[in-house]
Amino acid sequence: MSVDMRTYLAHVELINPITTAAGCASSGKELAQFFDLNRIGALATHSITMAPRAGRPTPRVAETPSGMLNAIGLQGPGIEAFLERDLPWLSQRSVRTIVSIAGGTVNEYGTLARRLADAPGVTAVEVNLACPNIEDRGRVFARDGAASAEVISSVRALMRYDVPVVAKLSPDVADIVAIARACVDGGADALSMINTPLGMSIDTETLRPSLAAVTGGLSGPAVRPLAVRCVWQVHAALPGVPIIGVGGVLTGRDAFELVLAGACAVGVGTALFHDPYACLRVLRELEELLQARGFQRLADAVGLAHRPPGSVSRHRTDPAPGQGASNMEESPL
Amino acid sequence: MSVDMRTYLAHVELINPITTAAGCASSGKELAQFFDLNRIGALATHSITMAPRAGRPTPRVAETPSGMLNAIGLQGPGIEAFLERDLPWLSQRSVRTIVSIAGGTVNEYGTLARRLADAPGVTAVEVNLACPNIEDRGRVFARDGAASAEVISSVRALMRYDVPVVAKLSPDVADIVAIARACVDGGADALSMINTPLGMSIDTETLRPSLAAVTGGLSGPAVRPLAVRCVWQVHAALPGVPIIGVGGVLTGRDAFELVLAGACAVGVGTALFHDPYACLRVLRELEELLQARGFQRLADAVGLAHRPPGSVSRHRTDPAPGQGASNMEESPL
Amino acid sequence: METPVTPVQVTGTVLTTRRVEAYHALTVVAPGIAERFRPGHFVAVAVGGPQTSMLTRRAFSVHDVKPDYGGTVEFVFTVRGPGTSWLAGRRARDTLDLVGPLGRPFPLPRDPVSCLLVGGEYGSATLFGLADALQQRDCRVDFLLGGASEDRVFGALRARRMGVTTTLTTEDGSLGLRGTVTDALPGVITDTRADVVYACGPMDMLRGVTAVSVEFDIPVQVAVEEAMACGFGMCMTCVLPVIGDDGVTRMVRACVEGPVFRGERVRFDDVGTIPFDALGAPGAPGHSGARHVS
Amino acid sequence: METPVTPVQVTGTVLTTRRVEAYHALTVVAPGIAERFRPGHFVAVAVGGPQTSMLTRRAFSVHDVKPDYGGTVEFVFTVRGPGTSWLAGRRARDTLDLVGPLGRPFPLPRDPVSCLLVGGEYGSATLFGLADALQQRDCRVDFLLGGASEDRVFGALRARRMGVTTTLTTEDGSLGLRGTVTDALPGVITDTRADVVYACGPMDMLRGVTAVSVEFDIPVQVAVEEAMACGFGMCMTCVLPVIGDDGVTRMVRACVEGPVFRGERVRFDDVGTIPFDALGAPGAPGHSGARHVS
Ligand SMILES: Cc1cc2nc3c(=O)[nH]c(=O)nc-3n(C[C@H](O)[C@H](O)[C@H](O)COP(=O)(O)OP(=O)(O)OC[C@H]3O[C@@H](n4cnc5c(N)ncnc54)[C@H](O)[C@@H]3O)c2cc1C
Ligand SMILES: Cc1cc2nc3c(=O)[nH]c(=O)nc-3n(C[C@H](O)[C@H](O)[C@H](O)COP(=O)(O)OP(=O)(O)OC[C@H]3O[C@@H](n4cnc5c(N)ncnc54)[C@H](O)[C@@H]3O)c2cc1C
Ligand SMILES: Cc1cc2nc3c(=O)[nH]c(=O)nc-3n(C[C@H](O)[C@H](O)[C@H](O)COP(=O)(O)O)c2cc1C
Ligand SMILES: Cc1cc2nc3c(=O)[nH]c(=O)nc-3n(C[C@H](O)[C@H](O)[C@H](O)COP(=O)(O)O)c2cc1C
Ligand code: FES
Ligand code: FES
Repeated sequence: MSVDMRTYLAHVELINPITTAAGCASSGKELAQFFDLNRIGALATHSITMAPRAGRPTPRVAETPSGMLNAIGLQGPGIEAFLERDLPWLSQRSVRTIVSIAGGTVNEYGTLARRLADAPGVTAVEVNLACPNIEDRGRVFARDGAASAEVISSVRALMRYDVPVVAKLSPDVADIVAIARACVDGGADALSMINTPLGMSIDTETLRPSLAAVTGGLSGPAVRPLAVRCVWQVHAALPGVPIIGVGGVLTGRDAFELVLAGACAVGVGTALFHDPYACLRVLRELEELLQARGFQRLADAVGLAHRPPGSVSRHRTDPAPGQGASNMEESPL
Repeated sequence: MSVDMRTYLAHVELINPITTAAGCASSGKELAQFFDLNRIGALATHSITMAPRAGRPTPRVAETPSGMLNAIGLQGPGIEAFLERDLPWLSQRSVRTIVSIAGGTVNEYGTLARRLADAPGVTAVEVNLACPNIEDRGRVFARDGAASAEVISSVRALMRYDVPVVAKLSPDVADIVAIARACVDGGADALSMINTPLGMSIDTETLRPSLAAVTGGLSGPAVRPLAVRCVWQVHAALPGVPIIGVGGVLTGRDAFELVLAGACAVGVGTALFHDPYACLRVLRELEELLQARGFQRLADAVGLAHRPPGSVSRHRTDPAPGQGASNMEESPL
Repeated sequence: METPVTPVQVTGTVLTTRRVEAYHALTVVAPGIAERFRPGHFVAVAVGGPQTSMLTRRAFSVHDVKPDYGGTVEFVFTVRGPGTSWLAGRRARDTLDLVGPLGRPFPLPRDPVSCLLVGGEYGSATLFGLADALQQRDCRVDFLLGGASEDRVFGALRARRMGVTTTLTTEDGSLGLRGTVTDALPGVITDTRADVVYACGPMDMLRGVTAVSVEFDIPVQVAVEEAMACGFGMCMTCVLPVIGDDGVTRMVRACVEGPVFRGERVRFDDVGTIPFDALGAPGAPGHSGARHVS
Repeated sequence: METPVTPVQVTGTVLTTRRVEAYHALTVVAPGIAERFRPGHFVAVAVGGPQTSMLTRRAFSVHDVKPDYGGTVEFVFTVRGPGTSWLAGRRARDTLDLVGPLGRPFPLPRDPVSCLLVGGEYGSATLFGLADALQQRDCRVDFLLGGASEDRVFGALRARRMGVTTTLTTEDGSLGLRGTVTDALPGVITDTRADVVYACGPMDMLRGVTAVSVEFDIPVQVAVEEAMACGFGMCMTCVLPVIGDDGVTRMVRACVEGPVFRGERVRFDDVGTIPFDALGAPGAPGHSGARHVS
């Protein structure tokens, strides 16, 4: 018997929990060479900015143990070209699309939301908060609860009511729960975590930083323990909020780990560079793992590791709570 | 020609930059089975607490990609037994010893410093700030500049003036430079970074957290990019402050990376569990790398990656600035 | 108790690989380890090769040492996770990085007493070196070996060759008596008039074997298996609550204070916890407020 | 330009491994890739095996495809870092995970013109498939191959067999002319009356070859090498500034828009920078304030 893999981002149903991670599947066309994008829960775009951006100079990537550093610098064609070319391409194919947006001011995020508000084919908007706030001496939004909340409420106010707004959080903060709470209070319908923590490597031949941009974001399996911890902490504190777990997912086991920690959807990023079929493989492996453990529905596994030991029933048949069951932490069992 | 590997922690000379990382060489006796501890720059003890501590329940460790999570919980015999048994054992053998201390209140750190103040054989005191402040609802000192500074100034005030006080910082903060600055303003003579960021993993067989303590500290090569970035940022902001670089060092190349970022000493932690000779091997490999690149002195490599490209002279013969040359960022060249 | 020997690190060549029922056995040329070996010792093996993502060594009891090629060490293992599955892929002439010998070996009786050696699954592997040493001291040796099924009982043949008697148990009854070694133990102790019991296997089994031995009032030495990260006493991963000579319970390291303990000293029911009366337990008088976040 | 084909992922068996001067060559059974191959394509190879810490694929030009075993692919490489050193340890019957064919292949002339193929070091590897295709179109093919020293000039023999003329250069003079291919290029263009130049090798060489070709006013196609993380257009790692048909410079991906470009379109002097006049360059009109921290 197959497992019911459906999940919800707020009220929006996804056929399964696997999404691409923002910025790791370019505009979608490249990935579509390998498989039909409708087979995954959703495709997250790279972060769309107002103007076209050439990004950072090369080298942009450095391999690190079980991970990589990147400083792409949000290269992209800008919102107009995105709306004219990339989004229609996706929406014509009915690809469920999470549009990631990035800005340098609260206003810019708002303007992006307004431009997206009447575009067809936007399944959800993900707000990439890992951008420096040029109005606050370049302090990164994601490291400041108040600034994050301001961005989210501006986006929430300007985006169509039926499109969920997802706040994408970074792990390099002292208290991820505080930031998550601020975003939810600001109107976030869901959270996505983690974005890449800031890292660096130095080339011991040239004696210079490996990346042209000096520092870069660390991704890949190396950061998975940080992602699991963030998802766990936030799900414990805010059990009703849907979480897209992202960070170091290579296999179905890894996705399952994030689900057990509290994620109702799972983003696959760096793994796509290694294996263009990673999303489908992770989906299949996750389903097999759930099946092998007697789960009938993905929803029943969300946050399950929070239950006290011994209380885990592997063969639930009772109906799960309405909203994607991400609040199972509170359910009795 | 061999490389002059001497380095300084404030005014204290170490014969070479390699130290063990706190908590990764137990009391030193175990490591001494493999080699003479006098051959490394210094041995850092596990963090010493006031009372004996049994630590956390097992499982205490989980392997993660290129790293591991640990929740040992500062198991140890307490300061009295340490002063009676472990410290004399080390000092009789003239092992340069960095005593790590951990407390739950500012007062407790102070008391530990006072107990160490007249003990012979303390080369430096390292203050492990990654402990919850029981007077501030368990908020971790290291995540709060003011609390860290308070601890450091209390320790500095009570410790013998000629014993450097090293503040050990954690990376999971929004602004490592702010914390570093607070510690230096509080009287820290040197900084050690990074302690382990908080991570977690879940056992997908038992559907429960892998560690009995649920979360644990992530160490090993996976976190090296975070360590390099922290050392880089702090060295750029505080070029005169000696830094012990710690985090994911497996090889001489890795140590060299931290040195180029600004560390004048390098701690080896998790690698010791894999290779009990890791300190000696890293030392030898680092020396070979320096030699191959024409360095005559380790000090000339400290922070070298900060120089603008092209300005790096590989064959310096001019005398370096007094204090271990960790302020080379500012020197003209 | 025996005093520990100094371990060494050796990069040895794999001499032979073989399958033994459900298990894999690897023989590695490692003279420095072989010459120091005493029964009960284990080795810690690096897995995954260069650029691996697996950092921690894997611990395996030494099954056999032989004088060939200056000294070889054999260990026997079951594939559990990625490290052991990598090991299962090693072939002759590959190299392997071992640290050993590690741990406190089995203490040997001074007099020629009757010894019952109890092994569960691959836990039996460590008992044959012990049997050798005991027989050299003119001890009588009997075996009681068990496993889930026939293919998981390790060393039945060799036991039959070495032991005065050999009793086998399987949970599914596919070999020997149906049940566990603990079930069979009282009968075997009586039959063999055992003066002392040595045991190695899963914690549950060791708990049972200890309980029975205590009932019979005969000394029991158990070699425990706790998850390890280093194997030589530095990381504090492998602790379990053990009662000291002074009656105080301490969280001691299985890798250096063990893996062999007197059975009745191990607080089996409290393994995986910090008993409230352990030295330095939270809440215990004088317990420090300090807590490391990790 | 040729349109890109759909790449596939293949776990193929290593058929043969061999050393060719300073290089290693691996032939892998990969029918899906072989059948789609056109000259200029490359493959992206996963390195390190299970549980490796190395996540990113390594890119290698396809040197040869053969119909054996349904289709094999050969690539030639030099050991640079841990990934290529792992590859150098592969033996026949090991498996290898490849994605390919990747990139835009070399455009082929419609008419039977005279083609000069210029290769530096292992860059020559990609030219032999091209030479084949050109000769099938009755083009004249000449070779100009160089390297630091004799053992680093790849494919001299095969070039001598295939080319009307073959000129070799080495920087140390150990083979052919002393100097670089760029030094020799004007003479060779003149001698061979080349109508078009194809080149593959280090960036510096491609810059030089392009400059000379432009001087001679003949078209030049270069296959560039930029550090890559995916190889199929998703990560935006491999960009370099290239002038489009509309005269606008864009940061384009070497892996999908390239690796083959018209030489004069590549802004070689600006590789590794974002030229101020590139589309979306910082400070350019309308450039967004947004900056991702990484
Ligand atoms: C003293 C001692 C002797 C042992 N002797 C044998 C033997 O002779 N044959 C045999 O098959 N196994 C033996 N084991 C168990 C063996 O160490 C584990 O099966 C093995 O480490 C699992 O590694 P893995 O990569 O397959 O599994 P994983 O679960 O991926 O291992 C991950 C991590 O957990 C540790 N770990 C997991 N399970 C155990 C365990 N049960 N014991 C110790 N560490 C563990 C590993 O060392 C590694 O660090 C022994 C363990 C100890 C402590
Ligand atoms: C289109 C293309 C074709 C190539 N063809 C060949 C070939 O036929 N033969 C050959 O020997 N080499 C070729 N290279 C270069 C080859 O990809 C690198 O030498 C190799 O990736 C180095 O891997 P490493 O693990 O040894 O080095 P490392 O430095 O450890 O590699 C670390 C990371 O950097 C990337 N990287 C490092 N150097 C390069 C580079 N020069 N180009 C691309 N990525 C790099 C790797 O992919 C990896 O992600 C080609 C590169 C490209 C882009
Ligand atoms: C090359 C690259 C580009 C990325 N671009 C973006 C981006 O545009 N917006 C964003 O929110 N996150 C971006 N990320 C972060 C990923 O979405 C993801 O949060 C992170 O990489 C962790 O997941 P992973 O380990 O699966 O890659 C990028 C990551 C990488 C590696
Ligand atoms: C098992 C273990 C125990 C540790 N105990 C301590 C400790 O007692 N005090 C401390 O300041 N840091 C402790 N640390 C952190 C290390 O000192 C070091 O900062 C960290 O592990 C990163 O370095 P590494 O990657 O080389 O291990 C411990 C780390 C590990 C893995
Ligand atoms: S395994 Fe490290 S102390 Fe025992
Ligand atoms: S290598 Fe990933 S886009 Fe080119």
